[in-house]
Amino acid sequence: MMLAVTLTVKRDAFTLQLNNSLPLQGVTALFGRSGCGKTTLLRAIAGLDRHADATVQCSATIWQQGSRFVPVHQRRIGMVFQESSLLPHLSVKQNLLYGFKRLAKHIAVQLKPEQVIRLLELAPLLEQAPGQLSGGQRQRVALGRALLSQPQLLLLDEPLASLDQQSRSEILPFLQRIANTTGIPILLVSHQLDDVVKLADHLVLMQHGRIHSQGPLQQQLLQPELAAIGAMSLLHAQSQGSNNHLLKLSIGQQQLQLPAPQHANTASYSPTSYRLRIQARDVALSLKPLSDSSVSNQLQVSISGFNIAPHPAETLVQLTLEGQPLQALLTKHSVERLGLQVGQQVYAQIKAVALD
Amino acid sequence: MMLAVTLTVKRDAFTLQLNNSLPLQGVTALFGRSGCGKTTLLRAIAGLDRHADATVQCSATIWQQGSRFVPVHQRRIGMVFQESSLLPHLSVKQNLLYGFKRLAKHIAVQLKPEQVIRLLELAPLLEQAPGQLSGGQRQRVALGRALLSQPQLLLLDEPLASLDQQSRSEILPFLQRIANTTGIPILLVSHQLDDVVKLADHLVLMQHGRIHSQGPLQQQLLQPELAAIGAMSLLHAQSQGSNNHLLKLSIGQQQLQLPAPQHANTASYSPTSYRLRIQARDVALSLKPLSDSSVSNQLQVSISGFNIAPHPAETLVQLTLEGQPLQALLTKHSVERLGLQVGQQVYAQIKAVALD
Amino acid sequence: MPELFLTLSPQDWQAIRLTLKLCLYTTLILLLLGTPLAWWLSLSQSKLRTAIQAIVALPLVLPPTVLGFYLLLLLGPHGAVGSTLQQLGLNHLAFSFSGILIGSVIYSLPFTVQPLLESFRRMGPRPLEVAATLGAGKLDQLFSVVLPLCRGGFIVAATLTFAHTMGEFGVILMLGGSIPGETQVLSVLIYDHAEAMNYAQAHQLSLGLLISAFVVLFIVYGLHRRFEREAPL
Amino acid sequence: MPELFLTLSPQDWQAIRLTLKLCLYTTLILLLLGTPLAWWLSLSQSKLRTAIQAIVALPLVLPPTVLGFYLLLLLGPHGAVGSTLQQLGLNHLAFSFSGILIGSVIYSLPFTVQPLLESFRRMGPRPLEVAATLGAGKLDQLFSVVLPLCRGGFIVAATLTFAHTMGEFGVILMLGGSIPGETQVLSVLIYDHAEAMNYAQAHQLSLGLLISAFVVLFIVYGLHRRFEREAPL
Amino acid sequence: YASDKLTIAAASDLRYALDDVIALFHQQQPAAEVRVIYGSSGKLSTQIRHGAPYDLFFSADIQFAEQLYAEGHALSQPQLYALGRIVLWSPRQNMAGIELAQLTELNFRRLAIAQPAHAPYGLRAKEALQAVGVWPAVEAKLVYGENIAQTAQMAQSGGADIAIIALALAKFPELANSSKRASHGYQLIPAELHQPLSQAYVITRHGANNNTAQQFTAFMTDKDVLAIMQAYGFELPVSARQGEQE
Ligand SMILES: Nc1ncnc2c1ncn2[C@@H]1O[C@H](COP(=O)(O)OP(=O)(O)OP(=O)(O)O)[C@@H](O)[C@H]1O
Ligand SMILES: Nc1ncnc2c1ncn2[C@@H]1O[C@H](COP(=O)(O)OP(=O)(O)OP(=O)(O)O)[C@@H](O)[C@H]1O
Ligand SMILES: [Mg+2]
Ligand SMILES: [Mg+2]
Repeated sequence: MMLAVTLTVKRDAFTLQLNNSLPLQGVTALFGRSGCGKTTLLRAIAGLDRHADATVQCSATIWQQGSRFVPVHQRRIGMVFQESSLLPHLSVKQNLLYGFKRLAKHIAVQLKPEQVIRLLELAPLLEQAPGQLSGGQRQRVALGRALLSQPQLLLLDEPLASLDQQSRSEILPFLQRIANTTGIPILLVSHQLDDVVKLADHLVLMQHGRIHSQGPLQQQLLQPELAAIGAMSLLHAQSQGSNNHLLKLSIGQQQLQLPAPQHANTASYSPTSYRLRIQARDVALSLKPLSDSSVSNQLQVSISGFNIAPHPAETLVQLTLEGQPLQALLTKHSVERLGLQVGQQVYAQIKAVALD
Repeated sequence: MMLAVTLTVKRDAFTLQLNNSLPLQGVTALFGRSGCGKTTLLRAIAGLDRHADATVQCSATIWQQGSRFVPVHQRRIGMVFQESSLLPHLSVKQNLLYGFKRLAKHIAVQLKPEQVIRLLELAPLLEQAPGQLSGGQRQRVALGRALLSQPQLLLLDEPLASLDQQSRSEILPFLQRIANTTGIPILLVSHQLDDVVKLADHLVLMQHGRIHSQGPLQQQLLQPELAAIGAMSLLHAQSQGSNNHLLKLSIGQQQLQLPAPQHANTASYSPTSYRLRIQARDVALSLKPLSDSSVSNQLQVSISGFNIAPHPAETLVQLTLEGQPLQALLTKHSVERLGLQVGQQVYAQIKAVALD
Repeated sequence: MPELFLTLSPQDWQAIRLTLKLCLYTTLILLLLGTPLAWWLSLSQSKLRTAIQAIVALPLVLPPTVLGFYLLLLLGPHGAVGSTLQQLGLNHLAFSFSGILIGSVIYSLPFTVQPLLESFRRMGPRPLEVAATLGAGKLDQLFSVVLPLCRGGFIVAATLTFAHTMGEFGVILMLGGSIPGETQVLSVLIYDHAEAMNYAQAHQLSLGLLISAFVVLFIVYGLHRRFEREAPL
Repeated sequence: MPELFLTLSPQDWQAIRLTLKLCLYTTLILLLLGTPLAWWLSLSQSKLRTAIQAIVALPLVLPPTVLGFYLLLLLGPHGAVGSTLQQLGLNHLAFSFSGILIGSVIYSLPFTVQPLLESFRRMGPRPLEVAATLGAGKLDQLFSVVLPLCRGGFIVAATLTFAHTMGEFGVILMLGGSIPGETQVLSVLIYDHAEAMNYAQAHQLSLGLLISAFVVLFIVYGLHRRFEREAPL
Repeated sequence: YASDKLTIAAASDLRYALDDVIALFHQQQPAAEVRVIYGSSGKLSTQIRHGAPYDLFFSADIQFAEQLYAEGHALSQPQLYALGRIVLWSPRQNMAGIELAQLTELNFRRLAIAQPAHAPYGLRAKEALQAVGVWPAVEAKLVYGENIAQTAQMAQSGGADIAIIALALAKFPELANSSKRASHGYQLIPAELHQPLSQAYVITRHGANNNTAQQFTAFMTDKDVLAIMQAYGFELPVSARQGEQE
């Protein structure tokens, strides 16, 4: 399942040029600086702008090619616009149900209104007018509305930009679950690398109107472009059960213990594999295991290389942990002090881990 | 210099009730969940909404009291609205200069157009219409416009929400410098605790239409409400000079070494004191100093208490470092393993530090 | 007040009914014709559309009786339209209700099209884009988005059209010939009374007209305001 | 085409000049009066304002000659206004340019106020709030924000008003009496030519009127579109 | 003050005749400035009542003039100077020889007359139709013009098949030649069938001191003027005929 896009958009000082396939599976994040063309791309995919000579193919369906152009309303797309876009003459409830009520009979309802309203905490707002909502409330309604239209593809243009951390941390896993359980692919624009790493399976890096690189999140995180923002690694780990709120995980032969994730609605959801997000600056290295430290997770790794870090006093140490890439950000001073070398076996102290 | 606000706003399911003074010095952050009344408060301060029986006093000037009501345009306020608010009939340049051109003769120009345009990277956009900008570009223009009106008070309602990390990390220090050098106080709404901690001197925590607590950032960070989002500490340190891109800092008797901050425009700006932001999860504790670890900053601290952490498997350890509060997030397991007790002297390994 | 209406003659009542019918029909027809026309005008930028927008306003600049005379020529038995109708075995349209209806429609066209056009332009593309992504087709968008969002524009268009048709008599007089029950609308009747110096009757009808128009407009604008307050744009 | 205008008599030219003057003055006065009125109407929600909005539309529902008649009663030497003026040593206003100007202003008022009002309402409060935070006072906001942002509304208002004044003759004929150079505007003249069955002259003037109105409207709408394209709202 | 500028308000039916009269007057008094405003008698007299700057008022019906005089808006007694006549006219066929009473036998849809409520020619047409007893039969077929000129236009356009209009108009070339198919004979309606259409003028209060007004009223009895009136289908009243014979 791929979304194949061939597109050229020329504007005064800006050109968008693409000839790429994006995966239609799980969450694909579009990441790039302001003005690099993310919104332009989403609009072209949705069919909101019809650019000459563009081709858009969603799985087997050709949405645009030559004179063929499937109109927006037939593409079954759920879109959250970057700017507030509630229909001002409808109440929150009417906005939420606008797409839902228009569903053809034969379309199976995977996302029920009650469910979406509960999760996005929209119940107290249902009768309000869009003009009476706060910025974050508007965004939640727009997201709920897009979800309820039971789309085949979700295009989310910074859907959480004006949400507080707590709302974010509740909505993100929900989106992930939607992608996992309903199979609706999500194309997500976000400026929060945090959110992207939590959610995305695939990361598309855009730069100046082009797709600079794309690939599975774990690989993409090694891109030096991202190091500038905050180098990070992603580890896949297997669950070994949990007790006393601690989750035991294994990566190959090695073990980790982490606080178990605590979502209100995870009771029914205990996956066997986890993704661990580890910031490079949260990884320390030592030549032998440390015993009297609070750091409980120490993993044996081998040094596979040294990369330039954004800061001249630092080095990004590339590690291999049971075949998976891991990055550590150290000061050059420490690297010298410990005499680190490529191929050397060292211990990585992982202080902080984010789990999904 | 205080902003004294007495205000009651009653809406269907929401009541805002305030009787507080906010400091008019440096950056004051308004932090609170979506819908808690931040925008409502800013609008009342700006005079955009006139609520009955409200009192707003800015330093010695009464802006609203009884029948007295200074109209918005006489308050010399710079406002960045939460939603895009460029004047659609004006070009970017005209938008930027709208307030600037209306300045009375006697007002000293502290922020020059060239300076603002350069810092917000607006030069290539000057002739474009607002409708031709990306979301982030619009926000930058709105911010620049507010700055150029040489306000006496800046009200920023999530001014950086749709900006990428890089733009953010360039604009934030700029805002801080404005607050420091021009003396224009900033009231900032943000959902990014990161940004708040980088920028704010004073933190106002809002909850359900009330001010829950307020105070200097360092103290406010100990509020358990913030621990839920990510416990954090702030340390004030003195500069001891830098060499080889490494900055030497002292906190009391103790020393730290950190990669020196690298802003394009720091050449002329080398402060003698720094603020160190340290996430509680980036602090590890050990009973004695570690020698063969990459962690180079180890500080002697004493344990002043144990707090409940959001996760049941974790504990928030309260530390005192040369009289300043520091927090460490450890698993209960580690606390037990190391046998940590109140009053004990331990070594804190600080893996990651954010510097402003 | 009660006596005011007691003294209305059957002829007056007939004219009132006829006027209401004409105004209602004209307004409805113009909303039906004007909405797609204004919609089409709002979409593209071509010269042709600018020209058509200008043409729509042209009937306004001619004195009504003169316009009426030209329409009479057109709709009468020798005119293009009238003669075609006659060849089809129908009556030509001069001096008939259909005739004055056509006249009113043409004459009030700009009052419908212009406010609608402006209203559509100001709405901008976003609400329609939103509706489209939520599965609403063009027609659905018209009813579920355009109509409610441009309600103000429709109200302005409808009230201006209705009122203008109500007061207009030049075109109608020429084209309709003041036939009681068929083309003698209230404005013509009031004019006749005034010309004949039957001032009492003219005043009475005028006053009645003004009061009822006021009541209707007051209610319409009041309701519109209430809506606006409830769902501000 | 050139011959078309060669055959215009001095009287025709005089009427053309007078018409342009009347339309221009009426449009300007109405924009000056209508803008604050519409602005005021757009701001509040009170019943009084709804009533005034309804009253503004009332002149429309009366047949123009009847309206002209009432205005004659008011502005003539026996009327409240006219007699007051005479007591002040001035002339009453009937049968003067000032008189027909007042008549046109009253009669075209709704065509100015309604589109402006709608336009102001749709603009919403945000642009004004922004301008206020940037130090623009009320009047400054009017010129730097309202006028350019509601340009479409102003154009609709101005063209409808101008065209309507151009074509209107009922009020003017009654109140002004077709005095050459003073109140004999083009519409009255064309009407007169048509009545006199001087069809050649009537046709010629009508055609000239239509063509020039078309050209003006085409240019105005075309420019407006160009602006809109350059700075879409 | 005395002014040489003369403004005449005249009923529409005088349109062509009065134009010629003024032209003639102008030959004799080249310095005099005369302008004329045509309209319905009712409207013109209303305007005079409310301050219209008309010096002379030529009414299509003496009643309007008499009323003005009675109310003090006119200074002179209304002066009768001609009688109007009405004719049957059709754009389709030559009406010559067709009597009013024969209307019931003709196949037509619409008969145009001026609005009897306020137009003198309309009222006379109605009287004539009633006098010959065809009114009830034709009433449903009637369409009404605002004034006699508009009535003629209604017929001229073909919208109305027949019209009852002023003889003065029927003689006007525009109408006489308006259709190529037939030369349009008209049928004079006997004067006995209706009240006389007494054309009368008065000097208004506004024209009280206007020398030209005096000269023009005097000129109205000139025999060349009477000839013009007659040529346009007006009959001269007894008084004027006496003058003519002198
Ligand atoms: N209508 C337009 N006309 C001309 N240029 C435009 C138009 N819309 C966008 N642009 C330009 O195209 C570029 C890409 O815009 P786009 O909105 O796709 O950026 P983006 O990646 O979504 O940025 P952001 O993260 O700030 O929303 C920008 O440089 C913008 O200035
Ligand atoms: N015009 C209004 N009428 C009624 N209720 C309103 C109105 N505007 C806002 N509210 C409600 O008032 C509360 C506070 O809104 P406000 O916009 O101040 O929140 P906020 O703190 O700025 O939130 P966010 O971070 O999402 O922007 C919300 O619950 C909102 O629903
Ligand atoms: Mg964007
Ligand atoms: Mg807000």
